[in-house]
Amino acid sequence: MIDILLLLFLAITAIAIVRSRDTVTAVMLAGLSSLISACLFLLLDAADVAFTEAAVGAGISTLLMLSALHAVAPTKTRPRKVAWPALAVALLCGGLLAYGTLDLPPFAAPDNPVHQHVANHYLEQTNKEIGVPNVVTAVLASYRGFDTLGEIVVVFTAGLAVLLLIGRRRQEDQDDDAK
Amino acid sequence: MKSHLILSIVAKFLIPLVLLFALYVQFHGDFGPGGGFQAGVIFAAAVILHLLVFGHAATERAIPTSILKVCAALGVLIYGGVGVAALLAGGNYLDYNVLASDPVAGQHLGILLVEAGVGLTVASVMTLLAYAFQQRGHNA
Amino acid sequence: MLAAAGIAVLVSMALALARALLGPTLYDRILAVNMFGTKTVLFIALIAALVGRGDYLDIALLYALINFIGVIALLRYHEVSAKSGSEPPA
Amino acid sequence: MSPMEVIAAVLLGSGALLGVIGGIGLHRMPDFYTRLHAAGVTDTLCSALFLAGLALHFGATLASVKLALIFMFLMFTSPTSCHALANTAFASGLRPWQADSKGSTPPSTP
Repeated sequence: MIDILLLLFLAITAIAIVRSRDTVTAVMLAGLSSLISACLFLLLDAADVAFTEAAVGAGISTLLMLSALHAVAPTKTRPRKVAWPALAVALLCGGLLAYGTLDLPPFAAPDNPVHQHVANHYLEQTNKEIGVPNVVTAVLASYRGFDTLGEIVVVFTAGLAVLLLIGRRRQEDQDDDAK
Repeated sequence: MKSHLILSIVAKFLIPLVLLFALYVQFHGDFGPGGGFQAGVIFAAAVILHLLVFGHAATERAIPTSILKVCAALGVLIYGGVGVAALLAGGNYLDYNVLASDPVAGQHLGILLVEAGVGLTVASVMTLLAYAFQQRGHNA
Repeated sequence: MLAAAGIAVLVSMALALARALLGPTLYDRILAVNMFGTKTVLFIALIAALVGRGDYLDIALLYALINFIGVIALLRYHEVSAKSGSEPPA
Repeated sequence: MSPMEVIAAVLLGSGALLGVIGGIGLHRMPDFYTRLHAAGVTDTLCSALFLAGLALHFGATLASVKLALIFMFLMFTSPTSCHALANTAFASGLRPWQADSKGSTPPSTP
């Protein structure tokens, strides 16, 4: 019951984000929707995912988006015209995805393929092989160490790219000021 | 908001606690929810609070950009270095079992180092981004 | 007892969300988002009590801090943009 | 129910009630500053009572310490953000609505 109510909140917030004419409001509501998703993840017993969603989605990305809006002048108005072809494409895609879920195995059934593959090995052997109580950490840092290395390189590269794009301009502006 | 006395007092009190909480999340990740990524993000959030309340010059004096740039690369280097260390010790890349005398201790050491690398890189990159945007805003 | 309190928190979350969507000024929205965040902290703490897992409280603790930083950021950046004269306060 | 549970239920109930009252106040009040009054004042006491009730539910464990920490953070951050909000709103030119100024409809925008 609670999840349905939270999903309703999420849907209302998503529609409000699309309809808001003010970028600051949109960013604020995006932070709210992340927070509601974090609650939903928590209800699904995924504490680590909820933690990440609250820290990254509701926290740092909202902060960074606000500071990015501060760097560019925030736009206030936008045409309220409905783009019918885009709406049709979005509805079609959503409908196809919803149709696709009909073929998925039932939610949380114990004989689902996802529970038959490596998950059992992780759950049963982590304590013996790694000795870490939190299985998520063991999977992220040890069993899937390569993936996390990839992630961290992505974060590093993205930061490098932003600094190359924005940091350089700053230097030139300073030179212009000096002249 | 430059002259908000209440805000700056509360921020002064709060920032060390947020940094402490970030360290708790970093090193408690083995036992509860959390880990390097989240800890880095919380650390960066604390720095951003400092940036918002005390301005860019004060934050730059506390944590200079040059150090952050080194730290961002250092985190990736630590992560990759653990992998190379495992190679040199006779295992596969990122196979922590060979890092210490017994496999479980090796895994503990490996996870600790790897999480430290992740936290360092994430915290530095996020702070650098906030600095960059803040400077652009002052310029505009 | 916990379930009834949970329903009350959800009701106040819904009221705050409605105010965040209705506005009318940006400050009303920020106030409502702040209140929604506080209520969510309470809701997460309540889930932790219902499930009986104390480590969920880390998330509530985190959000109590992040919420404050977010509100300060909203105010700070909005104030700067309002002062520069590029737009009137919403 | 043990006396502890009764106290916990009373605390939780009054906290939840205050939360709902704050939410209603957010809609019933005519302008921003009165809404700030409704939400900001109830928010702090609501979370204090609520977290105290939950702490009694958890008993003397690490969880209660964490609840006390959350309470301490909220106790500092919630009034501060309300203060900053009111200050910024006033500085940006939003004036409080007064009953004798114009009819019963509050100004929606400054």
